[in-house]
Amino acid sequence: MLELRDLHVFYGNIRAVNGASLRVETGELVAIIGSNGAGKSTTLKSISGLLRPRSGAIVYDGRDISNESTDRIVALGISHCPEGRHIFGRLTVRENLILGGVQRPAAEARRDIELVEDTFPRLRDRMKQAGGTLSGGEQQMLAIARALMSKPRLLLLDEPSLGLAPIMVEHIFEVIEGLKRQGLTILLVEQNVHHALDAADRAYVMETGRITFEGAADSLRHDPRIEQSYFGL
Amino acid sequence: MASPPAASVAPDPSLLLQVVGLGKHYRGLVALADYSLDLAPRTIHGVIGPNGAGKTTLFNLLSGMVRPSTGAIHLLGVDVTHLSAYRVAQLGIARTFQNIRLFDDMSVLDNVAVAAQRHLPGSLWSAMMSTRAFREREERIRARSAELLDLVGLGDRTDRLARSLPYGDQRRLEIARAVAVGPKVLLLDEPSAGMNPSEAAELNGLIRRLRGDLGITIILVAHDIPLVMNLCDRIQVLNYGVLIADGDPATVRVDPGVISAYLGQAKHA
Amino acid sequence: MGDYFIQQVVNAVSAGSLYALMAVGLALIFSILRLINFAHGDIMMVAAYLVTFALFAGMPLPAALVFMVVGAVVIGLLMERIAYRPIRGAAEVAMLLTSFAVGQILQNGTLLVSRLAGEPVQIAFPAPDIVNGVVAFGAITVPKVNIVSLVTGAVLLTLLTVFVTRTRLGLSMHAAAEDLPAARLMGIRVNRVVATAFAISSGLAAVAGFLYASQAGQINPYLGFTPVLKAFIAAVIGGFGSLSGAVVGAYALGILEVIPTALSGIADILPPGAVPPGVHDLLTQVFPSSLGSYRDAFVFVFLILMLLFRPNGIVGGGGREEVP
Amino acid sequence: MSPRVAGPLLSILGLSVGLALLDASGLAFWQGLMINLAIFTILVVSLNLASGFTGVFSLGNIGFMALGAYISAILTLPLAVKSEYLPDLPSWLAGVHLDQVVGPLPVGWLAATLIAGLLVAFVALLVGAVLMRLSGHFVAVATLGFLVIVRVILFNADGFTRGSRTFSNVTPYTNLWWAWACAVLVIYAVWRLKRSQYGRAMFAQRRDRWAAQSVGISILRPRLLAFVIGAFFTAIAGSLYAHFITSFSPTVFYFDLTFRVITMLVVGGMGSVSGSVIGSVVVLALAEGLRRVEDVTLLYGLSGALLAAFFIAVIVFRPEGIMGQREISFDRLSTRLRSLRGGGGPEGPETEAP
Repeated sequence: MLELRDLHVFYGNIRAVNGASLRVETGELVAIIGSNGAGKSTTLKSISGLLRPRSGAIVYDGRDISNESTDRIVALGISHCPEGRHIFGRLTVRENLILGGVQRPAAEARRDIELVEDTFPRLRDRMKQAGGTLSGGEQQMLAIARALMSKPRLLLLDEPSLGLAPIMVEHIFEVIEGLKRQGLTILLVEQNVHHALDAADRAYVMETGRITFEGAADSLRHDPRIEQSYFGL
Repeated sequence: MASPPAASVAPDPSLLLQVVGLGKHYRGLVALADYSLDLAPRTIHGVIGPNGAGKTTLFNLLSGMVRPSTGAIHLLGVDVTHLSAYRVAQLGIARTFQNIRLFDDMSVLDNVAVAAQRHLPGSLWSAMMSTRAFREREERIRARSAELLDLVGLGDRTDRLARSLPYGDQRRLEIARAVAVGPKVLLLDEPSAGMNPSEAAELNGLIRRLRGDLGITIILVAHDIPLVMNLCDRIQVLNYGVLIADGDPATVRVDPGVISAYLGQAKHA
Repeated sequence: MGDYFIQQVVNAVSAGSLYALMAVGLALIFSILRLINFAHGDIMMVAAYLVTFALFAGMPLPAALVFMVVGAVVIGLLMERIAYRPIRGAAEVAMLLTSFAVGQILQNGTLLVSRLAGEPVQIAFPAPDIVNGVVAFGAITVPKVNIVSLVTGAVLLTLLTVFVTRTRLGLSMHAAAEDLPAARLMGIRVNRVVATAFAISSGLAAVAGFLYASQAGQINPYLGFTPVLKAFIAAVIGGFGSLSGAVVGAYALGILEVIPTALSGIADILPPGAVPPGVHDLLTQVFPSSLGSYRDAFVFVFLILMLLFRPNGIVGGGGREEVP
Repeated sequence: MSPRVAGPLLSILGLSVGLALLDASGLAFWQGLMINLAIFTILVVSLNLASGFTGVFSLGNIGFMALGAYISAILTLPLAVKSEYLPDLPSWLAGVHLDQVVGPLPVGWLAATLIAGLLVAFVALLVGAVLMRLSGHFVAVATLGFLVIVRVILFNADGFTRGSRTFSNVTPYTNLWWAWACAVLVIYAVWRLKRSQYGRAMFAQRRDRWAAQSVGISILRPRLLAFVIGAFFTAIAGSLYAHFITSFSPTVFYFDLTFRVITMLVVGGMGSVSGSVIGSVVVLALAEGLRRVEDVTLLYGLSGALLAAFFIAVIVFRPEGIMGQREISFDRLSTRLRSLRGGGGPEGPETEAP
């Protein structure tokens, strides 16, 4: 479904991604793990068109989308739930959700808000509340719900557990696994290695802008190279 | 939040840097809480922790760029808690930045000279009229700057624009600039980020020389845990803005709390 | 005496309505692009010329007004497309200077066209009856244009509020202003949102230009300078970038401006014997009758104080601390 | 002699010969244009110091020019004219007449110019201590506010300025030589300042305020220094202008002039002293040329619109201006010339990094 070929991305003259290649098959949950500054978020940002790669290809459904604008990429069915949640704090929960479905017919999107309420019951009571007044965990749920409002075929999830209390992290991962069971393809960036490997089918390990190794999540779980990639020898 | 009682403890002038009960919160969000540190001269001190743990906040507080909500910072017994950032630098706490902040459109030499010049003040009139005294002073500033650039291995590119340097060189230039301030304490924020293994190895040697040859005390924040383990005399670990471990590298390395802070708790089946 | 003050309050409120129409347009653009569009005042000026020429050509008033608004919107869109889009995201000062240049083009262009049409630099504004003359309420007389400003201001600002809060395009605008990258991730077309903002802003400027010209009685290519400064001050007082702030700031400015005028020569307005002679002399000295002519200086000193001590305005809360 | 010394000396020699020829030629139009160029050059170089070096964009500098012009004009007015022309002056000022001339030296005027410069610098110190704390476009608009305040005061201080009426009877002291002597001095001082610790501090805090603070440089001090020195020089340009044009009113010192000077600065390059000189020449030439077209075709407004369009084109296509922050380097210029003469040799721009 998605394939990155030898992707290079720069911030100014700072190299952030240095020749990354990876694949995501339909229906898979693929995780990218690795320590901070490895280039994981940058990879997602180039898939969703927020950053232009300097070279390499991003192939989605057989076509290169590396030069498409973000609104086209959303229209093609890729939705990106960014690190740090980035919900619109001064808008209400409902308005945030409406914006998530901004490209779809209004009536259809409005019906979907009800579906989302079923998946995220905690948001139901807070529809009229400003997004900025939600707790961190609720904001993360809103961010995921909002990303789902565009009816994506591929969801890019960036650090959904960041800064959340352990109990909330558990809950978020239950939601993610639920989405996977419904057949959604997900590319997950996560620094919480244990949770990521529990949820994922396969995982890529990224270090200083490169994919250093990959494998099935089960086989990676006890792989000493993972701890090594964080702590060194 | 009221200042904790700890802040009123009398400063100990024998310590180089003494931090008591330091905290910062933004609208209820705690970035750093009750951080303390007694730093002896000529140590290399490491601070690690996962993303968002409060490491950069700590550096911003120590360098005076962010006002603390609680606590106090004393440098050689002098209270620097509420001084402006440039005063803190003048008194002897210099730093580098996680996302390199050079003076991009100035030459490599000028990047260092701008920090070195403070020790050789001159008059405005002599500068505008370019008197002999002015020219001699400029010569001394340039010589001192070139010396520091040699130290970090950039002696052969003094005339290049800072922005034209490769990433690893930019990091080293930033270190040279901070050293030119003449610091007692040097805060290094992710100095090895974006470096390749051989550059990182050189950096290791450079940091040791800063301490050994120049006698500068260093606080090091890094994600590169091997570097920290290798270099530091003592390591503190932050998570969610709170100190969760404090000790020598061998102890911290096997602390189960530290490992789970990085890798996350294993899920209970 | 009481009438005098009521009169001043009415002046303050109607001036506030006019400033609100302008300040909201300015704040709308600023909130999305971080651009202080100084050419906003020149859009007002161009609109005043458009309606003038339309009336000279014999168009009926409603048609002339529509022509004016449409013309201003078209010019606003062209301005965005040609001058502002290429420098989107540039340094804020570069954007500000560009807007000055755009203003110069509009001024000189208008001068050129007006000269070619055989008109003098200064034209008497053909204010229609609806904004011409005064209405008397007892001892108080209020210029009609003030009443029209008040009503138009209320209606347009209400419509704008409905648009911004109830439509998806309006919400998109809000989203783009709050967090541009996140707005892009929603699939919002930023170019469309920006164009809409310029269209609305220019339309509001056109209406403000008509009212401003009716009040002034005369138009010339340079009339936009003072009002755009006022609109800017209003926006700063309220808290730049927030629409409600701009409205609050506009009325605050209206009141603020009246103060020096109201106080100038106040000693002479007081009925004889109302205060002891000593106080009378003091008032004469502190508030001389020439005080009113220092109004603009007074307002700018206030602006500078606001920028220094409350840069987020009276509506905005404590701003986020800047961190390296 | 090294090209670094010889270059500037030769330039000054060339300028002097040119001025002498022009002075002898009796071409009044060209003489006037050259005086204008000198005044604009001072204005642009000063604005460059205050804004280009520090990144704090000031739109209020023309206010300093206005103050300089009025102060020196009032101070130099001969007694006879003064009592009749400005009858409401307070007594301490009414008796001052700096109109003494010793030999070829108008010492009274020179003293008045210096006094104007110092007074304006003091005003700038007060204003700057408040405004230089702001940043970005807010400081631009706040300084514009200062310009408006100066204008309101000039209009209302009838006793000193004759209000909105034209202030005339100013003695025409300014000539080619004085104008260019001042211009060369200002260019030299600002050029030296750029390469000093003061200049480095200004550029450093412009580029990155956090990095600057991290090496012990305050934000306020370099900004304030640049603002005050810039105001001093701008006031001198004001005095030159007043004694060149000999009659003026407050309307001159307003937004159009501000915008003209900014155009010159941006076209030349913010941060480059030689760029400011080039920008002044280019824009003044362009404006003069377009004005002639306007006079012939009677398309009034054309020149202003085209100049503004040119300005936008520069910002869009070459935002760093002609020179960016670089300076003309006589060293490289001479190497280039030598290599041209010798044939071949390394090609390279005759500029050096700041």
